Amino acid sequence: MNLMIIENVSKKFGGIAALKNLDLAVEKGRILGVIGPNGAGKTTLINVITGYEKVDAGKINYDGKDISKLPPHVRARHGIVRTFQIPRCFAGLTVLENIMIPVLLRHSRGEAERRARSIAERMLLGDDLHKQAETLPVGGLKLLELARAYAASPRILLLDEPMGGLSQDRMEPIIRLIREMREDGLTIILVEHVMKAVVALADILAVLNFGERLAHGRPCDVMKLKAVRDAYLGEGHA
Amino acid sequence: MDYISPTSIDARLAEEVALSRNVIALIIPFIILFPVTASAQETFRIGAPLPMTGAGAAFGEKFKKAYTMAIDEINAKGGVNGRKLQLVIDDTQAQPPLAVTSVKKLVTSDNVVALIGGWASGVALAVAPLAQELRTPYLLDHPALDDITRQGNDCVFRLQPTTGMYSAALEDFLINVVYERQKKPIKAAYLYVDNAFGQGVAKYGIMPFFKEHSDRFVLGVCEAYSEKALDYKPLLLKVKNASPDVIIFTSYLTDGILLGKQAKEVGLTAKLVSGTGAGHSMQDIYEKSGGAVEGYFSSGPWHGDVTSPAWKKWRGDWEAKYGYPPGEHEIEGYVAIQVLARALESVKSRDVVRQREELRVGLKRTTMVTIFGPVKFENFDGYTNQNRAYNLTALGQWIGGKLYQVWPKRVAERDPKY
Amino acid sequence: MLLSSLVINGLFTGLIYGLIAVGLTVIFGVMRIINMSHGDIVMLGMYSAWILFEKFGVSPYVSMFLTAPLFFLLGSLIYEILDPIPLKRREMSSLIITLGISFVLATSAMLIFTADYRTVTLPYSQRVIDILGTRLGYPALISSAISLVLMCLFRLFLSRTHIGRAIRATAIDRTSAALLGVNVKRISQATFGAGVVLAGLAGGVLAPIYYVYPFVGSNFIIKAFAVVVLGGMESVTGAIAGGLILGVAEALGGAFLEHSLKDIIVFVLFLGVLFFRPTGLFGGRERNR
Amino acid sequence: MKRSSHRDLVALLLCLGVLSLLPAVIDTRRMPYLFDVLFSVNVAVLLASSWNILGGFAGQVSFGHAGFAGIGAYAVALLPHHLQWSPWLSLPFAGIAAMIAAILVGGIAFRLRGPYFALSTLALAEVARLVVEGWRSFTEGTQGVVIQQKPLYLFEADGALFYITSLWLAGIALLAVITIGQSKSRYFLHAVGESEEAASALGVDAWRCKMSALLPSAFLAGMAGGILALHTGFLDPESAFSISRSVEPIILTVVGGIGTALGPVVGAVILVPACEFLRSRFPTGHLLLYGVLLVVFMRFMHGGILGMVRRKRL
Repeated sequence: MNLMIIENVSKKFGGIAALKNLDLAVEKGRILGVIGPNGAGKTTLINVITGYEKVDAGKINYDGKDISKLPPHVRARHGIVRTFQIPRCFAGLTVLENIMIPVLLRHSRGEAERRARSIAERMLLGDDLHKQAETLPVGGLKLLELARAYAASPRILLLDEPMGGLSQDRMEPIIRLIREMREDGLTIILVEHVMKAVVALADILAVLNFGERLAHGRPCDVMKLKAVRDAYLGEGHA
Repeated sequence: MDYISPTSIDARLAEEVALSRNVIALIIPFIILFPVTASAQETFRIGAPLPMTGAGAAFGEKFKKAYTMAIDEINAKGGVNGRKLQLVIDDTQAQPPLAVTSVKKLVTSDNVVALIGGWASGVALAVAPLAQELRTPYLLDHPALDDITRQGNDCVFRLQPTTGMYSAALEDFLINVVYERQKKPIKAAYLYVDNAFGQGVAKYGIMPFFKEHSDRFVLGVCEAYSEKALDYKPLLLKVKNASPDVIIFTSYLTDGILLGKQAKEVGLTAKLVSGTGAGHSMQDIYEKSGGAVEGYFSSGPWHGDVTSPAWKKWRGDWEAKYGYPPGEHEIEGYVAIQVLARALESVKSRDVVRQREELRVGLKRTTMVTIFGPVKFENFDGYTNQNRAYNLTALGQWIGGKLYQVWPKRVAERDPKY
Repeated sequence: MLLSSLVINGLFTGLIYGLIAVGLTVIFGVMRIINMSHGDIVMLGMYSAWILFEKFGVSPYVSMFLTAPLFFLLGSLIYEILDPIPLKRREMSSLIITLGISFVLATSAMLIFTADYRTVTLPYSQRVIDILGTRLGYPALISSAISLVLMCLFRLFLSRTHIGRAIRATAIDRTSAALLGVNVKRISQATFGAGVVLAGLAGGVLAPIYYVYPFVGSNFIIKAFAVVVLGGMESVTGAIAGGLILGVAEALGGAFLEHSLKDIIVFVLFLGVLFFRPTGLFGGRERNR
Repeated sequence: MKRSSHRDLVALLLCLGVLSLLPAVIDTRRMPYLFDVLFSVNVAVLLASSWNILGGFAGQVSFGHAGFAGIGAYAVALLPHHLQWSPWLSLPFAGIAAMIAAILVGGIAFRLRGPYFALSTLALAEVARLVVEGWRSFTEGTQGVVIQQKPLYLFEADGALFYITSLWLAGIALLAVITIGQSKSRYFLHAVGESEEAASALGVDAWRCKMSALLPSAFLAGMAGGILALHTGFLDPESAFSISRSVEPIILTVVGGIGTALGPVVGAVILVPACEFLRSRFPTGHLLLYGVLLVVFMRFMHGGILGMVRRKRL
């Protein structure tokens, strides 16, 4: 069953099309990997799904309902939660408090703190609970971004390059965490540049180019397509 | 709840409470000791809430000079009843809320026997009821808005005419000379500065006049303008478009300068252009507009017979002391101190509260002639303690860089160029 | 006829508004500092023009360039005060510091020059030229023309010279600029200096057409903010456009509304622009925090 | 959590109670100047705390609090003027009027971020001033309105009454600050202030959150303007909406420590008497000294006085 169906969505910025008649669907409990060269419309896709940009045309169906008119925080409350490519921690709050923010929307403070702690432990932030968030290194910030999103009790999680800018050994735990989330039944849309990670994680892979869907299918199949190799992998993988 | 994270907001709040408690505890003794009570005084202190900083500072400075000169002269002659006068200035920045605090400080902490000045009408409106409440005589020497002496405050005295009187000489001239010569309805335009002074002159002076004489005068463009604008040309173009015979301005100094210059620039002329005192009677307007106001009239409070020897001598003294010729502010301030000094002669007690009451009675009884005319505070037509004796305005004209009195005829220095 | 005169007038005044605002824009763009002392530096520019004119008879249009180095020095000194403050705190701290500097400058001017109003009356101050049926005084014309030239030169300086490009790089991203070998502190200091010089030049341009007194700065500061925001906070072109729009709006407002209410048009226009373009006319998309 | 908020409340009430007794110890009639300075401190605490709810907690720096204060002041001046009410009874309407204006301000300015927000609030305050100046038949325009400080039934409108009223208003402001400071919403406000996008991605309704800070902030600012106008007894648009009234709470809050709950109190208690002292001692030069004081202060204490609390933590 598809949890989210994107139908014929278009989005233009000042005459330049960022998304062009895009169709995509994610099945419940699966990971959809989205790849594409810079400017292919990946982040725009996340923005459109989470409500940060309004669609010019098309529909976004979530759990059977069209959500394309709802503001971001309402979508988030319905379980559509995103992360940002550049981590946006709440400076001035501790790591624990950062994670508490979404939990506080639903629970009392004591309960929120308890839950946030357990999420932090799980997300490998247990040692940094009382550090000021802005003092974390990049890797920590990426983890915090993920932990905070997870704390918002998502049904579908949209990850914008969760591994961007990380070294190999720092990626491993994140890959493991994402896989665990999937095993918990979470649906995930993963936008990522790091090929290895996407191939390792995604159930279905979509390739965007100039806002259009270039290919769609099982990762191993998609990677074999010539068009994909030309458009995206050309330099990096040749 | 059993644990509070050490950097959580609550913990921080607790620390803040502790820290601010210490800081405040440290400060409080200073605040309590703050107002210094003046020692028993051998002088008469006169409190002047004036704008010494901010946009009105130039005028605060003028009054400070005028008061200082008068007080120095009186003290040189031994003061009043053997006591010297002493001026205490407090900066109001021309802001009524600050003026209120200033006055409380002057009255209760500096123990002044009288209040003087205030410059702006808004300040005086706030100070007057307070002076009344504190039973301290307040002598106004410049704030002109009519309402100030219409509140029945017996501690509030006003030396100079009110805004409603400013334009009297001009109105007289318009009817008796301008209309008589043309013999058909005259088109007029009126621009006034949008502040208490401008609104006052418009409301109590110019507008009622044009309403009353609508058979002879047609008031076309009639607008309040903002005081600090950079460009008045749009406004002046609008006036030019209506091609009036008579243009009247009610302006302060800076706006008056720009209006004069820019009227030249857009080529705005009329048979008669007149200001209503204030900016247009100040020497500065001629020099700083580069002579653009040559030929302008100005109808304002009469500041004495400028041809009299006493006036000329005073003018000479002023120029010798400060290096520039005095204008309306300077003479108002100077005379105000003389009036206070005269009234202080009847003050005999040593207790400041009683001194104030004696001074109030003394002011009420004062009848004197100063260099700019007679002074007597009277109650009439809803005014209280308003000096009526010189309820007279004169029309001046800028001719060759000097403002000559040209109307009414009996005080004219020369004939108007019209 | 009246309309064309109003628009022409508005455009000429707008150029001067633009110049007043450019300095504010460039300082904000590069350092995210709102320089509250900007108006007072304009005031200093006017006083220096006045004093050189009174004492030595130097035309403000000449003296403004002679004193420019002093203003650069002043700007660099102010920056020295701000520099040690950590970036995260700088936005608010610098607001208070520049405000303090504004008090210091205005009061010092009062103690030095007294509170009297001063004007510069040039020999040709009453000469008038006719442009398309609109009469303009020589000083107004020259001031506007110099403003335009200065703004264009500054624009070219930013896009064509090495330092200019370094300034723009710093404005876009401090960290990356530093990585590319830009000495960010130097560039910031130079930018602050440049912003202050522009304010001083604006003072020189204003001196012959306005009056000066120690607290005159507050007359411009709100308008300057309006121009900066209209244009988009970081863009020099935006400041020019914002100035022109403000000038014309004010001229039309002053003629068709009551003059004292003309600013309502200005601010409603201002809010209207922001409503549709939340980052001003020429502002980019917001930078991520 | 409950216990600590309880304790703070008791401490606050105790403080207010003790300070309320001051007029019984010191005769206000003999020292009205002292009570005026204390009144100014109270109003400054009120205004700065109100600013702090929006600017400090929610990170929305406003340059337009003079607008709210001015509208509140005009409510106090015009209700008695047109309806012959007691000015004291119209005081609560100062807050309500400012709050109504705030709904409008939120609608327009909350679309904007950072400096754009700040400067648009400045513009809105200017619009409010111009409307008051232009609507002469209703507001008396630039000529201003005289407010009769009619006695409040049993009391006289003297220094003690103003002192105690302003004290309790400041107390209410502190109560609001502490309540918000200890509630969940302070976390949301902080989050929205740091990054609106990130907060709404987690389900926080940023607009409502900002509005929930703006409304009490505007209410308190309106009350500050109202009581100040009542105290002055006269109101004109220039002083009611003067930009310095927008700037003052920013100075007090930043010097006291931005983002802290009690910074504005510390800032007001130190700076207001200092400023008054300088003004009364140096009528012409006081702004110079005040300016130097601000520069030196912020140069060496960037986080403000209470900012030290945080620095220690880092």
